[in-house]
Amino acid sequence: MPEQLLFAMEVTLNGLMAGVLYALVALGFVLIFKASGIFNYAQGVMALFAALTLVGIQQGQVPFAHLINAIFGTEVHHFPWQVPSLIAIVLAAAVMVLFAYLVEKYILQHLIGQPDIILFMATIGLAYFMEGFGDIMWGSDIKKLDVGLPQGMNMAIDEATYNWLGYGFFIDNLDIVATIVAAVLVTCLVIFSQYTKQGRALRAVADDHSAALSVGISLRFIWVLVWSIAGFVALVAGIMWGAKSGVQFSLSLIALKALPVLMLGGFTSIPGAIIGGLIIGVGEQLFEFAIGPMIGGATQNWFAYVLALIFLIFRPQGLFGEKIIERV
Amino acid sequence: MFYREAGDFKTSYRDDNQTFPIRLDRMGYYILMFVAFLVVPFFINDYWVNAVFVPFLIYAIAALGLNILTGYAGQVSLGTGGFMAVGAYACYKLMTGFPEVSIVIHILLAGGITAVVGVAFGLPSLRIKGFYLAVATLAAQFFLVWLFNKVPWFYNYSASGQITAPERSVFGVMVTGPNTEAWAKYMICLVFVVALAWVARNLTRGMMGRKWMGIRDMDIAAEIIGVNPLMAKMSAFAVSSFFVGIAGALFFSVYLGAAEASEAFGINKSFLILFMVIIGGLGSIFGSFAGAAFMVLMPVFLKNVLVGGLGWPTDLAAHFEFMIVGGLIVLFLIVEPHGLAQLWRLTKEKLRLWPFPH
Amino acid sequence: MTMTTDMSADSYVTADGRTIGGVVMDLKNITLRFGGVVAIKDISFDIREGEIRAIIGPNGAGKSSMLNVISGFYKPQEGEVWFRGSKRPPMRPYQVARQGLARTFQNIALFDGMSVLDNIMTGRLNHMKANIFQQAIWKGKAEREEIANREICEKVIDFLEIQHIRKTPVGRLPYGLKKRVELARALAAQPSLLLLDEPMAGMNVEEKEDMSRFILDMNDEFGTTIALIEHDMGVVMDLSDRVVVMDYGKKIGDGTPDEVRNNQDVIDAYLGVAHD
Amino acid sequence: MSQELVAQGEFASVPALLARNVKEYGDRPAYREKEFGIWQSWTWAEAAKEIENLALGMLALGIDRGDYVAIIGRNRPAHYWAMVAAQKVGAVPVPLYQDAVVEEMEFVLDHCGARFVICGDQEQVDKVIEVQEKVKHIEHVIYYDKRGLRKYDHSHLHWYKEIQDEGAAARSRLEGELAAREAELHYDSTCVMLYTSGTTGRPKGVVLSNRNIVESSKNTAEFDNLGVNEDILAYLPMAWVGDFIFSVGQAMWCGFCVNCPESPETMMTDLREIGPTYYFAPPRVFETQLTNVMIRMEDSGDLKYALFHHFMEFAKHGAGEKFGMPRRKITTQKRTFEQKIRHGFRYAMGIGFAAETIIENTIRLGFAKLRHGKKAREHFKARDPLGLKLYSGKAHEYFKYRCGDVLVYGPLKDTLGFGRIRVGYTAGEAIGPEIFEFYRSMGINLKQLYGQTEATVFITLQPDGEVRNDTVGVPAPGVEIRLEENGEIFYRSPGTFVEYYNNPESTADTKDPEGWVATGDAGFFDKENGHLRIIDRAKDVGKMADGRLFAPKYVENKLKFYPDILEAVVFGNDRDMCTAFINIDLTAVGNWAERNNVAYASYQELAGHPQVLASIQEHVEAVNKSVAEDEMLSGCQVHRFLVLHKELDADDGEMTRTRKVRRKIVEERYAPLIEALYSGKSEQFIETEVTYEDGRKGSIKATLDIRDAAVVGNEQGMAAE
Repeated sequence: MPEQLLFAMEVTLNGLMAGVLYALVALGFVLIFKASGIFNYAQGVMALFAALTLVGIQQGQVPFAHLINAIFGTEVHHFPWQVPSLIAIVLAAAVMVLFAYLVEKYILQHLIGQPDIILFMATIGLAYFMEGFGDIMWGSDIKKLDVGLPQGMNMAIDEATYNWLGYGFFIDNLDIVATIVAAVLVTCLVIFSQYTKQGRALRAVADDHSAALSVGISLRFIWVLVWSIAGFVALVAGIMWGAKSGVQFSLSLIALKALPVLMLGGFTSIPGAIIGGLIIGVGEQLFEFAIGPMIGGATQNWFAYVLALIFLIFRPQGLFGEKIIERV
Repeated sequence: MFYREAGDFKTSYRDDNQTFPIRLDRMGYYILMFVAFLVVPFFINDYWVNAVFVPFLIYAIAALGLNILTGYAGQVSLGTGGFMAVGAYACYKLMTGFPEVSIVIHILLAGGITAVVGVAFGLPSLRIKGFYLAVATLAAQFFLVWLFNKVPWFYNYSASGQITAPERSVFGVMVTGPNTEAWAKYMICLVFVVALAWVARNLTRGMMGRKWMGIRDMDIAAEIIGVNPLMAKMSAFAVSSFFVGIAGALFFSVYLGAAEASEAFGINKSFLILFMVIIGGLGSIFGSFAGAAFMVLMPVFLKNVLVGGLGWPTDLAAHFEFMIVGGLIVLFLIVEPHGLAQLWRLTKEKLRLWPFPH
Repeated sequence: MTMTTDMSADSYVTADGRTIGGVVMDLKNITLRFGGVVAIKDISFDIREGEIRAIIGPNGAGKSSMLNVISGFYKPQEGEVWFRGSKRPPMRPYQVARQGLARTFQNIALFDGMSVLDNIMTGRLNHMKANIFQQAIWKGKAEREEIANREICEKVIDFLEIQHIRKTPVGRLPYGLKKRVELARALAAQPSLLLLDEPMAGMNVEEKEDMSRFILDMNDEFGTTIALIEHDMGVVMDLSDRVVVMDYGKKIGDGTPDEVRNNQDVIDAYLGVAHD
Repeated sequence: MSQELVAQGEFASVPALLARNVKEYGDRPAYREKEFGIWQSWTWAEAAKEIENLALGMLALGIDRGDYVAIIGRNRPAHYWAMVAAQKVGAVPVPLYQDAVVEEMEFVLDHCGARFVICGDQEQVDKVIEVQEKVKHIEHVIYYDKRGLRKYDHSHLHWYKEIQDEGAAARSRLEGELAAREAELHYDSTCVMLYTSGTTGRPKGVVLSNRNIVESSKNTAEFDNLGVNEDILAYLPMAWVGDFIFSVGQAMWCGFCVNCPESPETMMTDLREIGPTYYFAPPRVFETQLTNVMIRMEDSGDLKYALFHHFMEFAKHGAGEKFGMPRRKITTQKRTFEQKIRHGFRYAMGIGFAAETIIENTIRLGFAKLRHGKKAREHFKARDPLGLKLYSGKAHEYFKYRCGDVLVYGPLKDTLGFGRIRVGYTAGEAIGPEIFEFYRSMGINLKQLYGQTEATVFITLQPDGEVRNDTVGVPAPGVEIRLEENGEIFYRSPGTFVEYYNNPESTADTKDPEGWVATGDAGFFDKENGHLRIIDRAKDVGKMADGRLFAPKYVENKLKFYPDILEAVVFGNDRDMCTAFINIDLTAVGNWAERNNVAYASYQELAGHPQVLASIQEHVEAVNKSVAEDEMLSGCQVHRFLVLHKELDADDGEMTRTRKVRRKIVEERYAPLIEALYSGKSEQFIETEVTYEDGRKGSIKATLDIRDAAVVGNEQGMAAE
């Protein structure tokens, strides 16, 4: 078996892993879009914010330390304690729920009935706000996130493949964990939306707002709920990305990658989000591996988008999106 | 309150169609023009030019462009930054390629080239609508920026990967390059702004504008009454990109002097200009200016207050700026989704009816 | 006087003494399916110069689909559309519009972001030839055209008595007026065939009377050929010269109001939906 | 345009004046009409062309000298042209009231023996066709608006424009004839025939000669130095002499521009767009406008509300008269640079103070709101800007007025469309003092005149600067006035009409051989300023049973000055006390009811509401007091009154088209009520027949309660017990 092919296979595998992470972020978009028809640009920043919060809590940082120092000329930085990862995660999740509640109360409430584009803009504004807010709260320096996930090359696979194919695949444990977590998360979501009351309510709203309202489902509650879930998903994604490449601004940009993923998968379909994620992940890895070198590399920056764009021209509603029927 | 409209009647459709049908507005406009052309240039210094006037004027052009596409034709675009980059690099290549040709020509050509690129990336809009399109335009943004970074030909293989504007002059007055007079920068931008605003007004008030708005408000109906969607959308993309391209060219050659694609024309530029259009008011020419002014002045103001006034570290101030900008956007969308233009319209109505409420 | 609906005759005279010219539009064996559903089944009829032609039938009879076929929005799987003596090749709706068809919509399709005047001006777009550069310059051709067409639109505005709302954004208008503005937009196009999709849907009695008056006047003053859909039988019978009756996508009657009134199938069909 | 030229008869007719205008002001606007969204305009030259073509066209139709041409339609340039065209061909134009019912129209058309009728639109044509069944001598009907008329039989029906085209075509053939006929016109040939609305009995055709029209136009134009730059809005009925004088006589004499509204409904907006410089309106119009202003101000913001009242209050007491009035000849005279500077400076000061006022009062209002919350409006009074304290005396007042002009008067005038008025007149009946004061204090030069059709309007006029609300001014130029001992007013003037058409006897008993005409009004000259003061119609000035003077109109006007009283009819001739019918003003009272949330279902119910009756009673008693002051008229105090259950209405013949009460008819229709008023009953049932707008008839029943009103003075009326 030729070296190249094996190499390509490895790349593909890693691509799949990366794709899982894209899918994770995309999941957040889909949830919110389904439930409230809002295209939540802030999803990426939410991931960043969640990660920042997590780290902050974990390391017992003083919130707004920077600001306080600037105003009172004090020199505070950290509390004298560290918080165990698990509790930190729970707390961070709680913060995201609170955040969801605030967003609903102070923004969505006032924008009901506005055209989608306006809501979209609002989320962009929100994104900006959170970015600034996060930085002020926890400082803008790059942070190392470690919640005790296994890191580094997975020996088992390496050896197994080496013995079998005579070539050791390099696969990062983190990616494996991520994949598992994502899988679990998705299953949970599916179960939740299939077998719980709130879940069904959520689907009802997704299908038809007014109808849902008429049977007495509280839109406000659903929105808070869905934003909380999205927040939680963001947190998970944040942890994964953070662990992979440190918690920093770029995280919110990487999250933008979720957009082409969505375009492939269709804004309204959870499986779409996942498959889209995988396609993008694999696609850009392979492209970079095969074509990248010839045209100067770093094609990941745009490949996803262009792929999605070309794809859309042939199937405007995405892989799993509902068909758009035009009528007069 | 100040309006005196009795006796200000129209005896021809030409008068009825004019941009400022009310006498007072007309006078206001003339005064503004007078001040802009014959007063400001004499009292303007480097700080004001670089901090306020030039960025305002250039962003106004870009905002006009985006407003034509998004506000009038209803096609959301997040690729503005990318298109500005096209304008900038096209201008750079032309300036270096044909030094003897006037820079004005270069800038216009740069706009033309951007228009072509814009149309190319606009083609999907025939199939894709709404957010799908918005996201698709991100492709333009990232692809173009990447292109200008990776292909050395664009920056003439300069070591830094930057493009630097050579010195050029109009009517013997230096308008680009490091040692350009403040007023010269201001004037060249002003001229472009006025000319382009005039063009924008003409296009939007005529049949072109109606086709665009038709597509925006109800594309199917528009097609059935005879609007060719292809032509309408493509023309919108072309005109819009033309404006944005010129803005990019000026931004690089007159304002920055030296630029590097990813940081001068990154995704944030796209959003910045989108914000201008939203805050200013979709589908309004006045709005484009108001929005640009707002988004240019606010940071300056904040900087002066936070850093200058309270003596905070700049990075903290920067974060605050982010927060405030974001907050304001949301606030605006909640309070007045139609932006400053609408506020202005309402105030004017009130003034015209004064002292009556309605 | 007696009148004939004999298709071979290439002109006839109506009860109020208007002479109706030759065939403008001829629909031959139109069949339209949506997937499995058959919306229109093998329907043929023609529309003649200067007449008011009504297509009636209970809700869901396929009237609107028929209109959409005529205006080129739906492409029939079978059958031919002949316009002004030549077979119409498959074309996009806007191309059909350029041939001189104008229409209104059942659920109003005005451009809410524009003023009444601008909406009506859009009706003129096929008559305005200035290219984008001339428009950018404005002075000269563009402006001349604008003014010339504005005059035509103002005549229409005057005709439909909507002067007082000329500059109001259509979004603010009540339903009845919107209908009228839409009519104005279609009329401004000076179409050779005007299609009205339920022009009186959801109107009270006097609004209906106004609308009928306008339709008659239009046909009278400008000699516009009009094809209209309506499921309110009463109104149609007074308005139209000839009536096509549809039910479940099939044509069950065609002829003068009287002929149709006495047509057994029609009576059955309508008794079936007497509440309409 | 000096006296002798006229004497030589160079401008001896309206067509002659037209020719003059074409020569002198050829390319100045002569007519404008709001149509198709803009003000379509015609210069004098163009208008003359139109008129000439029409005239030629009518010649082609075979119109003869002395034919009568009836003109029915709303104010449109085309209709004015028709009048002049008729004069050109030696015929006599007879404008009719367009809202006249068929019977009225039939009488007039029959009486004047019109061969030609020119109609505005289908509506009028239909009426005329109906009339033609009885009136056979109508030969040709010409219509201007062809809408809906295509199917009519066109054997004797013509479209205005076609007639014009035919005329243009036949020019070569008929030019000579036309010129000849025009040349024949002289100073004493008939210019126009106008039918009086006829307060009593049948309308009479008043024949006015060119002399009448031209002279009175000239005199009064010079009196108010009207120039060629005036703009007027022609919206009053064309059949009314006033409109003929303003829109034809004076317009032709001065060469100023006549503007016609798009339709009666858009009258107010059109008024605002045009902003006339010379304006006439009956008191009723000003009244309703004032009511609207007050209503609209009610729901305006607290700040504006306070400022409005503050400055109106200030302007009332003379300030408006002192600083507000427009400078004479403003349109003709060019300002010097130095004047411009001064003007600019003052205006700037005004704006400065205005800004100050707003800021200051906004802050104070803020505190008021904090203290009183919603109730702030009651407790908050606006205040002058502090800056004004720097000035004192006249300067203080002056700048305060300028300030108010920026904040209140200016904008108000502008939104009402009175922004450019230099000369405004009102007449027809007396105008309420506070109404009159309101407009004048805003700086509108509103004046009163007294006149009638027989005098081609003008008998007396108020000169600028000598304006009072209770007099009607001094004799117009060239008018002599004589008072009989019973107070009746006689006049003689160049405007004195020729005769009543086909009606020598009534001509005789109105106009004596020396040309003195009885106005039928009673009045007297004010001692100190020699202005004429009108009491009432002479014949209505009767005697009470106890021989004291009975002047109902005098009392009625005093009553009508109250905004919530629309009409009042006072009885008491040959009786021992006065009683009255009252009509409430639905707008004013309805608004009052809304504010004090008084529920009511109908006019009738509102009219019968005890609270309403109570307030009306107060008014009546107040009036009684003021009437009692004048010894001569003290007998006219109203002892008992009732509020009618329906508005007096022209369609029921209770009023004339110009909304003057037809006393006799009212007395007949409501006999039982009058009966009850004098029989001391406390309520009375009545059933009245009414005519709806569409002509259908119906009837309404009501039981009205009758109130006693306190009276002043040493009398023992029934009210006493």
